[in-house]
Amino acid sequence: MSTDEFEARLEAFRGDLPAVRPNARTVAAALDTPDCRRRRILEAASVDKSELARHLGHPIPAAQSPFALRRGNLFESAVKENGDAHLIAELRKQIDLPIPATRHKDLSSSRARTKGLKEMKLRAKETQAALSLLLSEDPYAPNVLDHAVTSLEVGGSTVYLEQDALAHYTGNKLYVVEIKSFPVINNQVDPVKLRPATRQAAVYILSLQQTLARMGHSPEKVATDAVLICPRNYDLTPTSATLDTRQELRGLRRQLDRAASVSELEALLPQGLTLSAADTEHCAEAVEQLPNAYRPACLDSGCELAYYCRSRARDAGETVALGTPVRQAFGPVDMIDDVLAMADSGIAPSRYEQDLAADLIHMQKLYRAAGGGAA
Amino acid sequence: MSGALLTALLRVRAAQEGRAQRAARFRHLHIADEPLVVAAYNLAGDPASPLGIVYGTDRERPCFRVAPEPRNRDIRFRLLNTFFSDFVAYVDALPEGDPPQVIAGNQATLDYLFRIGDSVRFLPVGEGVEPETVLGGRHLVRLVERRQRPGAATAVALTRDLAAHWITGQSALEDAALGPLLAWIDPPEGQTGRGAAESAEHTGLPVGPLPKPEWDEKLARLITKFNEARDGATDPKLVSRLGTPVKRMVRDALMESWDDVWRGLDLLVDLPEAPHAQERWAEDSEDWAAWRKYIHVPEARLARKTSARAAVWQLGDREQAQRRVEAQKIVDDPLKFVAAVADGLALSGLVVSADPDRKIVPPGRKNKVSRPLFTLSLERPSPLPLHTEVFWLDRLACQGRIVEMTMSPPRVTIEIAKGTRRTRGEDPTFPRLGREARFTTLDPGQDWRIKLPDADEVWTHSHMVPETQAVADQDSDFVPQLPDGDDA
Amino acid sequence: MPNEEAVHASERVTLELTSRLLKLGAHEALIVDSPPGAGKTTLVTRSTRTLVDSGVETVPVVVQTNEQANDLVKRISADFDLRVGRLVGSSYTVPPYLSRLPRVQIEKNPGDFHRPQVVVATASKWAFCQGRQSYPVAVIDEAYQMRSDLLYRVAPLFGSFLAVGDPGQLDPFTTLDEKPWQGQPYDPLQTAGAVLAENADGDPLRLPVSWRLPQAAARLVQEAFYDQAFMAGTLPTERRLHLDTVDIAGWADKTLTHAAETGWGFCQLPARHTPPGDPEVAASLAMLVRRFVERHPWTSNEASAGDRRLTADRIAVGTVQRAQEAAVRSALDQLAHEHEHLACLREVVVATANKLQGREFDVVFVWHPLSGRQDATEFHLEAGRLCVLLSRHRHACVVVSRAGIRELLDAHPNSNPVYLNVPAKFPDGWEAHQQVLEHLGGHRVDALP
Amino acid sequence: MESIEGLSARINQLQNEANEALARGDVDALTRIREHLQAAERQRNRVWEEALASASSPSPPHSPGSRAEGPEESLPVVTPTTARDAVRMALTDVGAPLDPKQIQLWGTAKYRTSFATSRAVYSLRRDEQRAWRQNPDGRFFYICPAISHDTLAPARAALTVSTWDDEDRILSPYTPRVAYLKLVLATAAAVKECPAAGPGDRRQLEVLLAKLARPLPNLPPRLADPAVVGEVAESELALIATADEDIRRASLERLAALSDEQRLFGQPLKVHSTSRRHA
Repeated sequence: MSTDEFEARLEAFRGDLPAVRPNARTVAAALDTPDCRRRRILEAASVDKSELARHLGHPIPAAQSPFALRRGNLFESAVKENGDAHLIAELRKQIDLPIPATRHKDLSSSRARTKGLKEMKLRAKETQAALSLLLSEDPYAPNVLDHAVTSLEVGGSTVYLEQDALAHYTGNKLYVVEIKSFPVINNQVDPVKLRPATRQAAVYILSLQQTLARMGHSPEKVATDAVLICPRNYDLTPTSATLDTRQELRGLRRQLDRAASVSELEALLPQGLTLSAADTEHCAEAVEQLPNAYRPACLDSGCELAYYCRSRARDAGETVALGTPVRQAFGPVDMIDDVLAMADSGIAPSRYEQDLAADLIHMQKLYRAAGGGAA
Repeated sequence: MSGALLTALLRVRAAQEGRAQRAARFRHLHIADEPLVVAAYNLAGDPASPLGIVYGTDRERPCFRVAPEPRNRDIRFRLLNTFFSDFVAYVDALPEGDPPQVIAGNQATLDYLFRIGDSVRFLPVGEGVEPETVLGGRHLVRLVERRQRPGAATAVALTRDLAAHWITGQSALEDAALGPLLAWIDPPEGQTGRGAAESAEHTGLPVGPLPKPEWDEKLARLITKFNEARDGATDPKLVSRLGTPVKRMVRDALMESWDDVWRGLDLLVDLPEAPHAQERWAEDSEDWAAWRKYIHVPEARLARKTSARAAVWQLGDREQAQRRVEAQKIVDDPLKFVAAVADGLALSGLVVSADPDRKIVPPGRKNKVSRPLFTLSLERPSPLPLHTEVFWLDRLACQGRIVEMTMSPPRVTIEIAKGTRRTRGEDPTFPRLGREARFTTLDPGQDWRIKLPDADEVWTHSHMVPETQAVADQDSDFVPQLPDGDDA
Repeated sequence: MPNEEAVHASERVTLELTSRLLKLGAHEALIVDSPPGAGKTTLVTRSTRTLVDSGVETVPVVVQTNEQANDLVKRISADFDLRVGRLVGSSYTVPPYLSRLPRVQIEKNPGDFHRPQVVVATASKWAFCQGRQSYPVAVIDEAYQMRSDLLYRVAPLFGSFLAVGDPGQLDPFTTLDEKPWQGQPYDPLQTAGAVLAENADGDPLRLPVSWRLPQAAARLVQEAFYDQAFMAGTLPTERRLHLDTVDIAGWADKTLTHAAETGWGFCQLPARHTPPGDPEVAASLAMLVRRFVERHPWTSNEASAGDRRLTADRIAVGTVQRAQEAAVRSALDQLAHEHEHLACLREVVVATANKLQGREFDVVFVWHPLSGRQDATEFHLEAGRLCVLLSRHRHACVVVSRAGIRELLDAHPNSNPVYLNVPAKFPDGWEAHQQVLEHLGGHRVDALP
Repeated sequence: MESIEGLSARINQLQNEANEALARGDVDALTRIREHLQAAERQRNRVWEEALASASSPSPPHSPGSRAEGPEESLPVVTPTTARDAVRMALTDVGAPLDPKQIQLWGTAKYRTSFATSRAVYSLRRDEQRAWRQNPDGRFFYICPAISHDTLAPARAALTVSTWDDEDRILSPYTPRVAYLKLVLATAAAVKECPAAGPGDRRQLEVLLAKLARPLPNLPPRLADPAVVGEVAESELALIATADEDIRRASLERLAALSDEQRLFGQPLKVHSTSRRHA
């Protein structure tokens, strides 16, 4: 089956649900659940999963508060005002940008100032023109590119990504700059915020490498260290740090190779399956035909279907809904009722679990004898 | 037996019964007579811009402080100054030798209080910053930082401590929210834990410090109206008059958090206190007394970063404290003992042969020494390997080693080497034939004080000296301005 | 005769080491990174000799465990005629053979020795005799297994260090949450080797040869776990493992024959999620060890002229969790109990990776850390743990595991902690496991339960 | 303008230095010398161009942003009363294309005006072009967008005054940095000149100077000493000013070929297949 035949099949599968374009955040978020084939198919068909979740009766709470959005924009403008003054200051610290290398180019809108996908394609072409000028070692080529747009091949479709900034100087590598508004307090950052930032940096770096490869330059010219600029302590003074993204890059390449293999995706998509916004019953059935890999970590992985998958797992009584350590503790016995049957009767489903069953009985006896029970 | 087995079994049991299962019969945490309960809401995105804070020691008389526009320095510091002056008053009113105790709904609130304290504790007094604010900030940071030491009780995060005493029927990740956790431990009549937890998730507001994005949308409209109305003015009366709609909305949200935190605290207080909890609280008092003496010296300096020497001491002290707390819990609480057996750290069995008066001549020694011998029959083969050191739970001074072990029938023979002499005129007691005997491998005994060389003697770590107290490297004039001409 | 190139390479490094050692100034440290089985202990003993000959009155040696200390004292008193002091903790019972060794004195505090040329003690013991006496230079063995908070407490005693260690092994750890120390100027959980290297000018010296690992193992271990190259000390043909050719037990014997020839064996059981103490893997390991002993193994290698029977105490079974260790131990003891000719199975060493660290055997059977798991935690994925298990053998290593590890690795999101301004940790556990799995694929034999 | 002989001598001398650096393998020196060499060669090429096209009267050499004669000289306005005035005065004081936020900062600090908010300045741009179309000579001056040197399209956020020479209304890749450094210098100068009390009292200017100075390299935070800040800004400006001028002048010829409106307000936006290499 050729790619566009498969593309049509995905289109049909999406039914009347709205489509959504992937961006750096969604591509990075998918790294949290590399083994969930339901998420991979839905994202390959660019289904709007939050719409789908609403239809299935388990909407995901909105993610971003208006104050956080505003602070993000406020901080980015603070970094980029006065001709990227702070951005250049931090680049001098992190990648020893030489003093005269401050040739600035703003790619935030294309010359034709169109809208939507056309605009992104134009800006991508202009970015490539700026990059080829830069890499031809022309002493006057702009070397601090604002809002460059690079493209990334995700499962057969091209995703256009707007980067905060790119920086380069002759004889050195091309650096991706990421501007985030979470603070660095006493040199420490909240890891819950740092991991997605590192993954997004990896997505930008990979898209830059692919863009360079398409232009005939070696991807080695892109540094795998990203420059992170975020506020220091309690106000908006910018500070910077480097993020080593090699491990995330490796995970991302592995994920994208798998997403790209049409044959594998095709095997996952049952023939003639379609989603329909109108009739939730049919919709739920259709989704259930796609195997998932729910675990509690899905709730923070940015997958809009997490609450839906959780309620199905809880209804079915799977031990994984209680956390992966609980599922791991009972080996192959992964249903709540089976575990309790084994704990109460001491009968193991197979000879592998004999020791386990005996341990459970003994522990339950001790627990009850010591006064354990419901709250 | 794998360590997580008992917790896993209790989670499965709780999920099936629809109620949390007990993980402890005693509360391993001392609760002060009048702890300070705190709940707060912060402006999303900012590290330390408090929208509103509610605090107090009496459930009926909560103090509310709301800053309708916390990004404005004057309005923000009006809230901070009032809160910290009340906080310092609370600390000073405590009886001698009794450290303050802060009760918060979750660890995120404690971390947030740490950030609030840290954002003020290095500021120079003046320009709208009261001395109590700086001092209160230092006290608050000290209390929350102290909690990083295992067994300390100066700052209580209810989600963490409730989850240590009950096992819910949901995953540990979801235990981080107070509402669902309370729903599992104490579900309302006729509701299962799951049903109550899911409704708490959807209808209830989070306990803080991060509000719900939908709630933020409504609040954003009110704050924009408030800013337009005051047009840059920050005079207190005007701010409080114009800010009433914002205040009412924040107050209602905080009221919900206030009730939830008290409900969680009641659940903890209902449990009888474990014997060793009082001893650990005494250690907290000692530390607090030393801190009070140090901080009131005028030239008291605070390092913003921990030095190599402090880090080494901290690591050693906390590892010792962790070992001692784990050991004490096993001794205090029968349920914790069962968990230790599941973890392969303890042993219980029926004494089938006892020889308390056995005397032998150990190799290389001349005179006879008393080495009592006991054989226990177990229900499961002993997880403890040969030669493991064990302590008898009923009298910890009675210490010995496993000298022999058989698989079927599962039996263990223990030779007692210490605690065999008469002390203070009483004969030593030993496990008796036909009775159950319990042994633990963790020694709750006193550990030695950590003595460290002076910093300048340690040439291997000399290149790691932190910056000393940075004099308010806070950039006061680069505070987040509001766009389009609003004042800072 | 051993591999020429290896001998020259290691002599070159030894010469450079000796010259830099003698030029070591005050408050300076010379770090020597050594791959597994590169003769660390020989290096420590010879350096002690060099320092004594160069006029150092007493050379203190800092080791990590009492066993290491006793082995070292035995080696020094056997190889050199030096007066050795063994410093012991107050509650430590000294093994009898130690006090019978010539020129060895055992005391509880350093002042009681009379003119010792070498004093050996564990790091925690040295930490207690602060400031009593200061020595110009000291030797640290296993510097990468010593935590730097311990280094902080012993540093004032010594003027300078020769620190020898294997960076690929298991790092020292803590049961506490590591977050409070991140981002601080000094993280006490760093290893002593790392802190000394940060402080020293010039790169660490690298021992280029692993005398222990056979050719087949050296290449894989180096690629998967070390960023610096090293080579095997023996030519492929030199070191032979011989088994009786009788071949009755199917998959077990097939694996053993293959392992004797190639140095690697990989037994794969059908895929199945199992609790940690998987009885079937334990039974397979016991069967392999039993057949190995029953086929009267003997070895010929470069060191000894004639051939040598491989005794049971030269065999080890490495696991990751205590439950697995207990399962294998009881299976072996059961066999030893039922058959007299298998009584020697009681001497086979069964231990977790932490306890196998720093030890050497002729043949090692490994319970794969990820066998039968549904998800990989950081503990199971740690590269150091796998490296210890795969680098203890002189002749052959046989890995036993359930199928399904490739799918488990593919499904694992990268969960390594991310820090600001700190390069990603090398070697990465996930990467190392993939490389090892790739390599073992070529040696696979399917085991039938 | 340096004479042709001086230029050729300097070029040969630079070439020898480059060869020595190459022999020594000194890469840093080589890149530095190469840049000076290229700048010198470009100057020589331009001298040749001008010699060839000597028919048209050469425009008098002058420094960028100098006050061209114009009616406003006769209207000495101390404090701006309208947004247009505030923009013109900011641009003229600093002498470089500024973006609305910079204009607003300068207006608030120097003239205590609060009406030149960036939103007001954005809407100003559209009205100016419309007013010019209706009656080109209706106003003494018009606020125009700066013109990108390669595409001659109007730049998104940089503003200039129509009375300036064409060369000063062009935006090269260096110009945003040059404009920032000139804003720093203007603020430093204003702090020095400004008496303690005055229209834009000194405190506001010092706050602006400290804020602008923070991203400059190796300066202690919150320093508001105009001399030190001025010196650092000056030294960096010296490194890039010539290159900035070269690039801008290179586009003069192409700009002159456009219609009057396009010369002031930029070329309409056509999608260029390939960007023509400048100079």
